[in-house]
Amino acid sequence: MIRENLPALQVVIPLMAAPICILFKNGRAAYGIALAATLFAFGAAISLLTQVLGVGPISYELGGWAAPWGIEYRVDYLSGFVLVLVSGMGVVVQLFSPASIKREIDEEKHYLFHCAFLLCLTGLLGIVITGDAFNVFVFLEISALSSYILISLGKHRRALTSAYQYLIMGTIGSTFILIGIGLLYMMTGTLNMADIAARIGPVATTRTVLAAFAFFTVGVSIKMALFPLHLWLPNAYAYAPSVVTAFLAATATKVAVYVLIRFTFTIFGEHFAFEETPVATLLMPLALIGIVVASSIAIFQKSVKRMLAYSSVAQIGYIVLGVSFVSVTGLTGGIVHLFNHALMKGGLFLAVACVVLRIGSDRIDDFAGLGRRMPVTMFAFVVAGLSMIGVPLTVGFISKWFLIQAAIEKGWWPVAALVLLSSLLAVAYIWRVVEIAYFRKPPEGEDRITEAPVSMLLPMGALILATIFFGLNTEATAGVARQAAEYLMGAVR
Amino acid sequence: MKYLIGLGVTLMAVWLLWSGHYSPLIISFGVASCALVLAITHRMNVVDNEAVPVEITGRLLIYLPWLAWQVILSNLAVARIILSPSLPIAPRLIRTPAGQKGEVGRVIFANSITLTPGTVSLIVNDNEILVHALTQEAEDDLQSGKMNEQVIRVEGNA
Amino acid sequence: MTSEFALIAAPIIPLAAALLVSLSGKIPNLRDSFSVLAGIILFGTVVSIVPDIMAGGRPAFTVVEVMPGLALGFLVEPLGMLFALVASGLWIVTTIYAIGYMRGHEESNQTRFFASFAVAIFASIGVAFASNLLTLFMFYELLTLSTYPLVTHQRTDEAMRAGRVYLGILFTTSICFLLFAVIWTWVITGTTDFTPGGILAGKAEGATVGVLLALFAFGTGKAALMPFHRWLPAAMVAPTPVSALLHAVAVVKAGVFTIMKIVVYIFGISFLASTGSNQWLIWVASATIVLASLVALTKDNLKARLAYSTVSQLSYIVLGAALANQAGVVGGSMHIAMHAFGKITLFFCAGAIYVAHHKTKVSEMNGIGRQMPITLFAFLIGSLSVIGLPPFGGSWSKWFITMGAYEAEQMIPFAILMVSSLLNVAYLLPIVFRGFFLAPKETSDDGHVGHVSDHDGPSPGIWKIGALREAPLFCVLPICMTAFGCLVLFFYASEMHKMLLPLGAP
Amino acid sequence: MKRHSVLRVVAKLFLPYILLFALYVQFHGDFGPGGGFQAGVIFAAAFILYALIFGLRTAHKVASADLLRILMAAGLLLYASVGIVTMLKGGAYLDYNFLRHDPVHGQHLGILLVELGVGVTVAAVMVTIFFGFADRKNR
Amino acid sequence: MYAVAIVSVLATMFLAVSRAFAGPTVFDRILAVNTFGTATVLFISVYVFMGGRPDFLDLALVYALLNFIGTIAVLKFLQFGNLAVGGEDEGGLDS
Amino acid sequence: MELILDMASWILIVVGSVFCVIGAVGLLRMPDFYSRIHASGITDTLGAGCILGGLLLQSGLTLVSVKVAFLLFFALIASPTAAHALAKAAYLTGEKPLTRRGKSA
Amino acid sequence: MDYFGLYNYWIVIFLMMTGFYIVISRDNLIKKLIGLNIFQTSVFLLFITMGKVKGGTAPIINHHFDTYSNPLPHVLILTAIVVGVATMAVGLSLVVRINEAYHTIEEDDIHLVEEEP
Ligand code: NA
Ligand code: NA
Repeated sequence: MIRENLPALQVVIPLMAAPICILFKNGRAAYGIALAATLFAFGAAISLLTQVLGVGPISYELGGWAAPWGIEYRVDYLSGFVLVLVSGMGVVVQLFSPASIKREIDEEKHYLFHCAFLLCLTGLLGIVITGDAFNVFVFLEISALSSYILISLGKHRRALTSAYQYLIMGTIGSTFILIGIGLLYMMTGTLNMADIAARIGPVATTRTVLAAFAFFTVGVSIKMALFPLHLWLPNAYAYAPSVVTAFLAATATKVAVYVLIRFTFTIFGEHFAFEETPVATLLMPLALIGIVVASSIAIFQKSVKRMLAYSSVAQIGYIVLGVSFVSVTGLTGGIVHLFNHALMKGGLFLAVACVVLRIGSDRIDDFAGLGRRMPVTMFAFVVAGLSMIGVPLTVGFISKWFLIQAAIEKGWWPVAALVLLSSLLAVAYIWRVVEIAYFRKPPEGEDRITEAPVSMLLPMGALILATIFFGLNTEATAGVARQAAEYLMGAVR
Repeated sequence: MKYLIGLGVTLMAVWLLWSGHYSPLIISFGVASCALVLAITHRMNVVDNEAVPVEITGRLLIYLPWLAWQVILSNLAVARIILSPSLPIAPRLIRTPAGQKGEVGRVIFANSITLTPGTVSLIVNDNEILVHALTQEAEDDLQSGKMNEQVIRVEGNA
Repeated sequence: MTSEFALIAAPIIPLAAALLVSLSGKIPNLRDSFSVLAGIILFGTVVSIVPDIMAGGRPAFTVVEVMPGLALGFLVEPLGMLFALVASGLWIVTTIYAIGYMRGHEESNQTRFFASFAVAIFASIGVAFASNLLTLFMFYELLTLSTYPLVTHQRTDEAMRAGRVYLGILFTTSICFLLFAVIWTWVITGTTDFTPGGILAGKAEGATVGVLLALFAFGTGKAALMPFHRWLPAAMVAPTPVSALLHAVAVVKAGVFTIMKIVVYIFGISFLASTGSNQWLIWVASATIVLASLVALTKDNLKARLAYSTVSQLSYIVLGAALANQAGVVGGSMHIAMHAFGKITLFFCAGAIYVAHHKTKVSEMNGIGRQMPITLFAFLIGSLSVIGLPPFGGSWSKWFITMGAYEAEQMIPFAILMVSSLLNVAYLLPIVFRGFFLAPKETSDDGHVGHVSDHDGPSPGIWKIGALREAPLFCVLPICMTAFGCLVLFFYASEMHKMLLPLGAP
Repeated sequence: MKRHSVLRVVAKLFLPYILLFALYVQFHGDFGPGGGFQAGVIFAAAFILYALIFGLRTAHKVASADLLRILMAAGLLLYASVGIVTMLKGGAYLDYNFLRHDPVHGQHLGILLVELGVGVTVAAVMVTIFFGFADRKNR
Repeated sequence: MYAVAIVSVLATMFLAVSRAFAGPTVFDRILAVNTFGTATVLFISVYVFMGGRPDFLDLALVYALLNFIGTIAVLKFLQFGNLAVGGEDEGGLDS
Repeated sequence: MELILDMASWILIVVGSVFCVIGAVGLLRMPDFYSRIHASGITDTLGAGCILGGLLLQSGLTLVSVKVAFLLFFALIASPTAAHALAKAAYLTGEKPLTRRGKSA
Repeated sequence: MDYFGLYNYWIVIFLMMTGFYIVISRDNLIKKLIGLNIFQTSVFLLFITMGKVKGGTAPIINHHFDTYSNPLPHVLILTAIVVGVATMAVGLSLVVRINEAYHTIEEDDIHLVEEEP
């Protein structure tokens, strides 16, 4: 019973858990519920991915209606992979959260946090699992609305303005996406992605479909904070509660990228997307400029969260770059970096969350001497940071490897060179923190600072271990990513 | 109680008119809905003579056509003003006596005043209404007291 | 102990040492014994592999396969064997010396120092035994990272600045060029394994080979090929044992080792020579040899002078590799060891002089030989070996490199090698001359010249017997050992040559 | 000055019909363009009108925050549980055919319950949001 | 005929929007928005008849309702700065 | 009969449309807030009333017509109420009406 | 319907631009939200006026029973409206809290307040 309905339960369980959290209105009970639901989602995701790897893509008809009319949930290699990523990060963040939100969120709002978190998770999982274009929009909004709430829970009042700013940008983005979907519906008369893909052929060259693609691309670029549409992100990440930042950074923008990949490769088809439209000539330069500019801005930030936020903008550039190669290797690189970046950026933000818990600030200067005071946390930061730079043994290296391989395969030397150069920018901003944390004397009287509690260190440690593990064993990441890439590239032909 | 029953009957009638589906299921939904509405409005404490003017309904129905005619007339008058290039208005504030005994009556009077363009009721007091009138004619019409009397008649002796 | 076991044990030993050192930070004697002990065990372990290699064995061990054709693994071959021997052997002496130096100098953060030191050796062993480019690259970067705390040990603004230059150049070159070259190689050949005869033959041609070689050569910033040599003099702010480690033991040797290894096992010397792409590298190396020597002449600061000397000497090795023939490759490889012993002796001496007299400038060293005869005598031996005069090790390696240039009919580099030796004489021997034969200057007597020092009196452990004023025993002992090593290597050169000969096999 | 008689009387007059209209929309969802959402909005609108005219305190007496919270959650749960029940009965998620022996009845019931869940939730959420706004200055 | 109605309703909406922008007082704007709302209700009604989907009339009704309540709410907010006060004893719009 | 009803409904719709626009024009032309209320009243009463009345005739005696009737009923009560509330609020806030022409009261 | 079918796009585009313009040009946070709402509304309008979908399939849902029709566009608009309302609600509640925190809802003033300390 559970097994055959897993695709539905994947979304329904966290969705149901959210109102139960409200019902209890008690932080602790809500935590238990949220954790249980998240764990379930993780288990379901893993089970689904294993099924897909075994027997190929799964289709599930919601309400038992046949695909074009009813809503279809569809799990293929890519979505299975991203499902595992999102729910896995959910578990890590949930395990991490109690101690962190205790400091950063008012006690009476804890249940709200868990509720919004579950809704956000629901939305993200829904986006990934659904095979219905309009459903994507609905889930996109569920996750977006709950993330506005999550961000606004931050202690600083600027969390409010940041959430507001994000709301404006996010709504414009999703409205664009909605227009794109609506136009597609108009031209094909269906909302089922596979169905649209099958019917788009004869109308592909019409202006309406071009407009649909343009609207869609702009909208999703806002959602994933592709440079220069990233302006909402730094503030949102900087002022949100630390766990929220970690979760959003690891999942939300990633899922937006998923939507981009899904639509361009499954619905429009890479031929249309990259040859009929000027998207290719636009996406890659934007990605590259984004990588360089955002990384450079990151170097000059005073707040570590902000710095990492700008780094995220840059990293999205890498993922989009991978996609814009339109080759199996490039797409593999993009997909695998989507996963890898989630691990390391999640790890970095969790480390910052530990620091914020203890010193109540994320200013770089306040990190002085933390290398000794919070050795585990800072070690985690360093490892994840090295991964961000792309040092071997870490996942970051694997991503860069693929991206550069893709560039070399295509003979795009400057691109390869730029990717490598940008690693140096990463060195610069990561190293600033490391230098201060390890090599600068802490201010007087800061002896009370101790290591973060084990309940936070363990989930963070898990991410860091994953950062290294998947840097050594790439079968589960690059292997699946390649399968997904081949499937995506081949599915259209 | 009188009002509750009156409201219940009206609600059910309205439901049937709206619905158009007369299967037992839907009708039972209708009954349940009416009951729920009654319960809620009762809890809200809004079921009284003001909400359910059972006593005056009949006379109200006679008043309405007259009011409609007044509305048309005043509409024409104001429309003429709007369309004339010189915009011949002479706005003024006036007090007009309101002889109604009950709130409902006074409200009907005030709304009737507003409903006829050319006059707008501003403040409703116990025995008079402050009105903004657009022209001398509108003022004269109102001050003739016809509408006041008509509404008093609607109110009856209740 | 089988070679495979030794191969697995070799990296683990320094790693364990790093752990033990950090844990025993509160008890300095225990901590330092761990360091020394680990050094001895490691050296023993490495030596135990030698017979197998001499017999043609190639012990190997794969840790994990990251992607198909992309693994993390170890394999011992003659060149790596040599480098491992040098690194592990000199670790012992350097550790002993560092103990004396750090204690004599009452340095802070000694635990971190020795722990980083052990990690650096771990990385060096990893570089030495790497079985493929990926593994090599990884340990290469780890070596950079682990030596950063050493370079910036003083924590002064100057040190931090130097640290940034150090990281900046090494990371920039390795990430932008070396990594690029590694991935490119992989894309071309589908492998990164070091294979006798190279892997590029038949897969790459024309300009690609030249560009790849450039990427590898300049990507290996640790080889200090001009114009990417700046980090080396900058890193001189570090305490002297660190300089010794950088120059003689681990860092720069890892650089030239990498170039040598890539030339031999990735390009393959016959393939490289056949393409002619090595020509430009010969010229760059030759130019670096001369230019760096000239710069060294102008430096008054002793460590800076030695640093530029190193830049120059490293290019001998690169030149040997670039010649791409048997004599050049073997000679270059031998020079890794020969220069290591010579240069470490020189640095030890510089450090000893600093510890005992707080003198850093060549111009202040008049008459110092009278106070520190042992040290200065060792300095002389080291200088002679670096210059390449018998009966010291350096003479052999330089001989082979020169032969290589001759065989390759590279007459101008051949001439440069000759001239360069004269330049070596010019910047090294005057120091000895000053020390022994010139009268000390009045002003520089009481030791306030050293820019790092805030000591008023002599540091603890300084020998003072009459006019003698030598550095502590822990400093002097290693100096004697390495100076003696220069001599010993002269006589063991044939063994070394025999071991390295397979490198030149076509 | 006297109370605002016009608004009060008109509101009293309208309220029952607005509420009824909401329920009408709620239960005719499967025949026309109706459904839980609009019903919820209309229901909430009625309540908001009540609160605007008769004051927040009075409105709170009619529907307390706790009641709203429970309704909110209950509606969502109702929605989701219908799906769970269909699964328990062997169908796919929200496959109403499995709700009853007779599929037509099953669909009726399924849609009805789901819409009801949505309606209750939407109404509760809207009112809560309104209270959230209106109440803030008082805290 | 519907077209005539649609066009004039749209014209009405346009004029109302102009007044909303012109102001000058906030009450002018509210009035304009209210008129715009009435026009919208009419628009929906006519459009629904035109398209042959009179089911959608409910939409017009809902819109009218919301328009009314919205106007009251905004007025109250204007008068008191919030929506909290009001009612028989607190004197809201009722005062 | 059908034809007459149709005719009547069309006439109503056209008349309503005209009054709608007249009201809106007045909304623009009138010099102050209070006089604008009268203008908007035209749209709200005769404009809306006629158009909805026309639609009512169009739909004949069906369920649809019931809905239109309700809409009409609601509009005719809600609009004056809203207008009154607005005027009262303005008056209480101190918004001064123009009296006669151009002079303030 | 044809005479209307052509220029509905222009109305949609006009509304969209208006909304967008308000969002970017206004300082007042509430006005921005109103602009956003207009922006969204334009899309609903687009959907409503989209009319008959090209090649639209008759939405008979179940192969066994044709009891229910599936008015798809209607559902879309409706859902989109729900989303719009929810966005408004969250946005407004944010503005209320911003007003409490900064005592202003003018963006410029907020920036000023932020820069002070
Ligand atoms: Na991110
Ligand atoms: Na995000």
